[in-house]
Amino acid sequence: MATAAKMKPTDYKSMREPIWCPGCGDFGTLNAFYQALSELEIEPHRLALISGIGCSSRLPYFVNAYCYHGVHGRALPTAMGVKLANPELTVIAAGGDGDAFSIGAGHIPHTVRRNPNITYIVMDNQVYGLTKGQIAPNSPTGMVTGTTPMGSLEAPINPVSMMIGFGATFVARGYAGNPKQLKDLYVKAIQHPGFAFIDVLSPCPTFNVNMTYQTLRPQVVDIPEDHDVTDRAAAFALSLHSAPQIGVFYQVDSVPYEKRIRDLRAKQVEYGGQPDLQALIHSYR
Amino acid sequence: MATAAKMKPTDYKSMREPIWCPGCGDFGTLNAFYQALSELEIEPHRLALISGIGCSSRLPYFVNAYCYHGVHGRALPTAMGVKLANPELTVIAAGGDGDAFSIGAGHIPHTVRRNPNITYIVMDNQVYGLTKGQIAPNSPTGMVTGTTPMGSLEAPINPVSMMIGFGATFVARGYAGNPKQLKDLYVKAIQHPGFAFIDVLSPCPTFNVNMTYQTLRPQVVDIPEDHDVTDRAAAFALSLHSAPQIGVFYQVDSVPYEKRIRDLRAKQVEYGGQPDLQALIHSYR
Amino acid sequence: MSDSSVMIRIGGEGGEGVISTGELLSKAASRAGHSIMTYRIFPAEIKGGLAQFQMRLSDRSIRAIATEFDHLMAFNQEALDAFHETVADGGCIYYDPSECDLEGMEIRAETIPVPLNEIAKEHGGTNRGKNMVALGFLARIAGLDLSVTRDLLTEKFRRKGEKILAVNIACLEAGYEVGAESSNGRAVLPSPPNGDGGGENGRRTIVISGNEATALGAIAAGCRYMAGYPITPASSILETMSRHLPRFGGTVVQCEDEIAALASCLGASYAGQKAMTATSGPGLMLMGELMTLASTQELPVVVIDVQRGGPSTGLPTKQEQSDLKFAIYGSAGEVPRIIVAPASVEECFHLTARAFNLAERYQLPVIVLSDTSLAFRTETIPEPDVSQIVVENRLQPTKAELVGYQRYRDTPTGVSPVAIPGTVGGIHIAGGLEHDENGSPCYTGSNHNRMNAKRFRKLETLREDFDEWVADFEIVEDAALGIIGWGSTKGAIQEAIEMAAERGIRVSHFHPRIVSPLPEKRLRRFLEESPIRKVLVVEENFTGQFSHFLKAKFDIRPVEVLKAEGVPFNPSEIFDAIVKAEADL
Amino acid sequence: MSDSSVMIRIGGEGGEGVISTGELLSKAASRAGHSIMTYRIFPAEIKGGLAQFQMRLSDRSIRAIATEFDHLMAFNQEALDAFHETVADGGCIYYDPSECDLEGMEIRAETIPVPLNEIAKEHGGTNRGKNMVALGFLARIAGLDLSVTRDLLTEKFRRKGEKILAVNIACLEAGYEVGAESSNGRAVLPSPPNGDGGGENGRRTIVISGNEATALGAIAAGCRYMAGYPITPASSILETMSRHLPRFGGTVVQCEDEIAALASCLGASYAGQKAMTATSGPGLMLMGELMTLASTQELPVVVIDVQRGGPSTGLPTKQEQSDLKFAIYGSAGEVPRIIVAPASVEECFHLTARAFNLAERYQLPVIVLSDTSLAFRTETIPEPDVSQIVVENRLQPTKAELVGYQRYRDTPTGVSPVAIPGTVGGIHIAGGLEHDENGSPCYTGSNHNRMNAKRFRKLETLREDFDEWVADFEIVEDAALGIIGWGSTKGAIQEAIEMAAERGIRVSHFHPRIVSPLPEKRLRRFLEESPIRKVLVVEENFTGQFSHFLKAKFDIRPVEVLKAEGVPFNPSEIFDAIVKAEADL
Ligand SMILES: Cc1ncc(C[n+]2csc(CCOP(=O)(O)OP(=O)(O)O)c2C)c(N)n1
Ligand SMILES: Cc1ncc(C[n+]2csc(CCOP(=O)(O)OP(=O)(O)O)c2C)c(N)n1
Ligand code: SF4
Ligand code: SF4
Ligand SMILES: [Mg+2]
Ligand SMILES: [Mg+2]
Repeated sequence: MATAAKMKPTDYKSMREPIWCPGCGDFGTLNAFYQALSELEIEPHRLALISGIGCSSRLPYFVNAYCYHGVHGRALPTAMGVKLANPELTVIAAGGDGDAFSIGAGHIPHTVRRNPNITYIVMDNQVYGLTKGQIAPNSPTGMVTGTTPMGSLEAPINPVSMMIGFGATFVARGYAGNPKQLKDLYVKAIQHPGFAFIDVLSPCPTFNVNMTYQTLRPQVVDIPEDHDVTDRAAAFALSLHSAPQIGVFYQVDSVPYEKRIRDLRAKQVEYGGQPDLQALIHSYR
Repeated sequence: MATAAKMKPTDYKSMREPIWCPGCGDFGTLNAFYQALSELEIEPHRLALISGIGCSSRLPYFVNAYCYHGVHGRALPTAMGVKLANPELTVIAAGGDGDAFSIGAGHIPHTVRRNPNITYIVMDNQVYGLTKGQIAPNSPTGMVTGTTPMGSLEAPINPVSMMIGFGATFVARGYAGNPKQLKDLYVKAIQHPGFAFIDVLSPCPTFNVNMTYQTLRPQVVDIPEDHDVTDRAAAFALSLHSAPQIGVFYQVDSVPYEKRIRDLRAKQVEYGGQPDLQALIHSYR
Repeated sequence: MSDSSVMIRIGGEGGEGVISTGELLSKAASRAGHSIMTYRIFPAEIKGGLAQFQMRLSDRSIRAIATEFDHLMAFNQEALDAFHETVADGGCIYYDPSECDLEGMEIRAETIPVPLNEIAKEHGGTNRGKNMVALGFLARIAGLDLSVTRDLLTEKFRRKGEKILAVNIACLEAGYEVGAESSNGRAVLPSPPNGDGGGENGRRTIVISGNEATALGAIAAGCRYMAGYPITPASSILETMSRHLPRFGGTVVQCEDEIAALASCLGASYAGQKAMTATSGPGLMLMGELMTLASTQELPVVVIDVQRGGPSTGLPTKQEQSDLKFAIYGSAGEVPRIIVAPASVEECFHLTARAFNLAERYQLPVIVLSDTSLAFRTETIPEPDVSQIVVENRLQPTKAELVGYQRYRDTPTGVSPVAIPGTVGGIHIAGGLEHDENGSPCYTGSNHNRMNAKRFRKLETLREDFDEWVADFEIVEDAALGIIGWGSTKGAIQEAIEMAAERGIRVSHFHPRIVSPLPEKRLRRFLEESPIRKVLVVEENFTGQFSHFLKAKFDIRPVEVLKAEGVPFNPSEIFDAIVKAEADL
Repeated sequence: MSDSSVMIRIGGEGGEGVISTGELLSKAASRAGHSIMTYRIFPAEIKGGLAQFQMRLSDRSIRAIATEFDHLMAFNQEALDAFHETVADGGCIYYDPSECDLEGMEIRAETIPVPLNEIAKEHGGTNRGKNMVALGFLARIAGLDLSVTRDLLTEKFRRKGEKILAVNIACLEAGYEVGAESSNGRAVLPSPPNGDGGGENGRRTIVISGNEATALGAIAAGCRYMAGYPITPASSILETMSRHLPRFGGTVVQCEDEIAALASCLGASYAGQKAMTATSGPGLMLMGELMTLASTQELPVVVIDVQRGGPSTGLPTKQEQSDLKFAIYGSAGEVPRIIVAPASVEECFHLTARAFNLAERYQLPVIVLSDTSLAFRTETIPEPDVSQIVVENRLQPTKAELVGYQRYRDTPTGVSPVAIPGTVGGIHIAGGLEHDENGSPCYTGSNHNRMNAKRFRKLETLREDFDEWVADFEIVEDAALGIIGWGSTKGAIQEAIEMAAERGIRVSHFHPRIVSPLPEKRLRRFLEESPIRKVLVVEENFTGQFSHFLKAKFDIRPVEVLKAEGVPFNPSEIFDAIVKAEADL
């Protein structure tokens, strides 16, 4: 994977300038991402970035890579298709909490149980940014937005508990205000041989005054050093804490889907013989 | 809710005969359901049954109630609409594992976090019955079916862990081969003031030889009496056991969605005045 | 632009109050008895930056927007740079000298400095004060009475306390005074014909956007359940409903996606409530399967589709009328639906209300094809009188019909009485499998034929019931040209026809309210009774969608006047097409 | 039915081997050089119960099914009760006397007892043995050589061991012997013209279902990624691909729903692979949004839609051609697509392969409109020769084009070279927002016009490229009548035309392979060059969908010959329509 000349973080910038509002957490998210790519020395033409729709889903536009900006909520199955079609590529899906947990919610457990080697970055601002401020599935109960003028009535999703409930093999939370740690989490996630999920706290100062750098800074805490990342029940319990913990909650060994598919192909050849299409057709005599 | 004359289980039979294969677990599921309805003395015209598509989703046809047989995977949002439109009705959604956890997966976390007072019965046969035998999301890895001739490559969903991960307020598992307990679970679920989920092990002898009454009988165990149903982390740990446990995993108090909506209405009146449409229109002067 | 109207543009930093200044000014003008139409063009990105507001004021009724301005108020340099070229010859630019530097700029229009910041500070105001100065200034430029604007402010700021109100009024008055100095002789509007427009007597009007009107129309028709998923340009319908519906005893749910939204509406409708959802193209496509279910189950439901620029995510904040073919033909398998298309903000209210009646009467999904241009613009419209709104409810079984009740009874109209859950004796199953009259699955050919016929017969019944109302049309005597349009293009077409009339070209105009099923009888009369030799079909899409459906039904081969550029037709573009068609006759 | 064909029906308990008996018999007949066509009608419910198999055998090629039978083999009473009335005059019923009781039944046809169980037991066989007896019996009835059938069994049971094979062969031979006794003089087929059909020399044929042929055609075209979600009647495409594709280095994924299936296909296509999914109406509707995205991103992908009876869940196991309008018009916003419709099992193979070529060449989604009648029936078809299959791949940029690479370059054909991820210098973004040639979002009117024109231009290019191939047509000299059909109705139309010819009525026939974009030039020639005075459009739906599109484009007002009864046209129904149209001329 290493290139001849070492890639600098700025080499991963595309020619397009981010269109986010000043102060948007996605800037921090993006910068940490550049850093991680550079540290991993991923060649841009072997990197595929897949996203849905939302402010955060614009991230691929700003990265020097093969990019795919699809429709709302379908980043995961798309990314899986890319990975299975060409396992040589480093495949990363990125998007917002609405894209991921609302309209895209149905795809998550299935991506988890297939476990393809892709990394999923969710920029979690607890609000719909692009559509100008409505509740997201992870907005706290009572939050006032355009669609909840008297406060929302629903309990928020806890993305981390949910992922551990699904049995994901890598679950972490990062924070756009801690770019160094965030970079490290990206590196670990991309290196994880399977589906890796990172929930990134990434404030939307324009539409969510409840979750800003100011409110987050005193709240976030690192996951205790003695937490056993291979203990699923412990990881689940940890995810229920009220203060947002950042770091890796859970990580276990896993065989990625594309590897299991490769093995299946070999098994079919063993069982059914070398591929010969004419012979296959002829067998329908 | 009580009727003048006590309703017998057979009073809940509709004029249509079940079309299931001989030996299908859904018969047991249905019978226990009749029993529960009779025990709760629910009036048929105040009962609404909502389903999707699948062998199991045909269940409403055989019940003397207002029924709705929609499209594949949308039973939950439909049932929510029914309940919110008429909270007087007892609303029950029913269907198969494919309908629920595959195409319908995206609706589950959101129904959970809204928590309307509806009961969701999933007839879990670990296979797609109606389409003649393909893997379901909860089929064990390695299962051989029409679409997985060399065995499936995916890890199964654990419906109970998933529901606890989402934060559902009532989570249970029943077994079509234990109709008495199953009836009790139905009764508890329907009485629970919020969203109640029951995973019912309901064998498909036609397409799934791995999970039959024969294989299940020696495996199923009752949830230990000393299990604290209000301890979410413990319920989660319990759900990870390999032997299928039956009983209530988790139940906590909850305020149903329709009640919170009622309160919201009162709050809006308090804030915005008595409803007067002409005045509202006039305010756009 | 005709002389009697004035175009004003305001530009500045997003969040600086440009929009609220514009909104207050337009309300004041409306209360003074003018007609107004305002509109906004958003970027597809969120990014702060430039905000702008445009409005047209007139003493006559306004039917379309215009693209050249008589007055520009620039709060900052960016607005000045971006917009000075849109000011017409003889127009005027006002700018805050503390924010703008004209040095080196080539500006055709006259420029007048207005020290907004300075005046505001003098009167104790800060940022909002500045907007009030601008408001006062522009009110004077537009020739409005100070008192109307002052009353409006008083209403608006009453809740905020005496002090804030006083400062704002002071700024307003100061701005008005400066305006008086700058306005001598300049494009001031004549006095409106109904100066008492906003008052308790005379013509009552409101200023409202298409999306707000849609929401209120729904409430007026008895809608008590709305579920939706945010999407530009439809979100504000969901937001408006959230603000008001619960107070009227209703329920609003922001769902996890469009599929859940429509599914829950169908559940609510099954339970007896009037339900609706609102979306745009991408969401509408996700609803295809459930729309088809609704037709098969014969459930009333209203789906508002606020069209935007496609294809796919396309031009998400821009204008296009390109969802028509999907609305009509977006079902695998064959089901009837009804599609209506409001032609103005006023129709957004009334046609949405009618959509509920149609849905209830025929037990079908009704799609309301609104669009971006209607959604975001505000207009002066006659205040709808709630007591005049007709509200229909679905046919319910009589006692006799509840004996051996048949949910899908095959009737001469195609409509069968439907029992609401909770009704004793009305138990039935609403299903998407082909069923017999009892609702039991039935797959015979004869039953399928019968049920198809029953379902589609409802559209025939509709044609009979609504023959008078399905379309607006104006047959001009001896006109050799006829224009057929649909939806929001109506105003521009009317203005174009007026322009043509001034040149002596006569043009008839047909504008259906129900675009599907096609109003065949009416349209045939339009085509056959009048001596039209050439038909122009005007629509804002690339492929000529309505034209396609007309060609399939009628022996016409129309001239297709199409525009798919993200912005509505300018009347002059349609006028040009008329002139060309007339020359080719 | 013409004399040279024989219709056989087998009925019995589900799981008893009715289907496998029928499949073996049809294979044997095919190997003997006959043409066969088999079909099944499933109940929509799973429930065990009655299973049945129907086949038509002929020494000439077969194009349509028939509904009256010459021979019925009833394994049990249920089958006898259900089917005895479908046996034609002069036909014959065979039944197992140990299972059936004829007492009190009114049966028109001749009845012959065949003690299947008894004979099987005599020769050491149990349940499967009974099927072999029936197979042997029917093989003799059909006039097949014993050796062909024996060879087939040997191939099939070789793996199961000597002993099982011997028992089965013994049962087969015993059945054959009994058949010899019963068959004297009865409707036995003449010897086939190419007795060596299945051998290594002569005409090589295979017996295959439409769905299997679709799957193999895809593999032949280079498809290496399939994702799908089970749905009747499309599931067996996914199943066939699962069985074979991995061996060819491909990937098959059963997804969580149709949306995920198509999304992952688009991902795979973006990564450079040929990808497809297969579904039916309800699933196709869920794919609408992503189909529109694919057209906007210009990604090749093939979507097989095996149509079934609608609307909604409708008649899920039955025949209907009612997804056409959705396939063509199922997008909000405006995008080009290509729709092809195979007319036979053979075309399921070849047209699916061509669909991939079209998708690759024009970088568009291609929908293959198959249907239930094609999906489930098996047919004798010439064995496709893999070496003759043309395989096309998408246009990739040259080295020079990779300098300042523009993904969406506006070209004369509308097609732009596309770089596959992994290509140095080809980095780009594939997006659903309107974009400029570089793929950057761009919302100007001029760019939108340009990109719309570019995308739709590909359809013009297609019309030029494929003018010769878009349709099959047969112009009969001096025919005053013309029939236009599409998809699986072709065979029935051809038989009806032959029946008409025998009566002296001449009819021309146009049957497009590409149903959208319409093959305008060809169709115009068909309509204008020949002296056709009346056009009949034949299709299996309720509303006349293809007819609608024809009417919008051409100045014809056809007679619509429609059937929506869950089963395909019988040639005689079309013949009747021809006779009536001729009388009305
Ligand atoms: C099918 C569909 N429905 C709705 C939308 C409108 N939409 C665009 S982005 C978005 C949500 C944005 O929220 P999130 O994913 O959290 O991203 P953020 O903008 O907050 O980064 C919505 C609802 C759409 N584009 N497509
Ligand atoms: C949109 C759509 N996709 C696919 C189908 C086909 N289909 C019907 S039922 C079913 C799954 C059945 O499995 P499950 O829900 O587990 O029910 P079971 O038959 O096992 O009780 C599928 C895939 C459909 N009806 N609609
Ligand atoms: S709206 Fe919020 S999420 Fe979107 S760019 Fe602005 S700050 Fe970021
Ligand atoms: S196929 Fe399976 S699930 Fe369906 S009715 Fe038969 S046994 Fe039950
Ligand atoms: Mg967000
Ligand atoms: Mg199942």
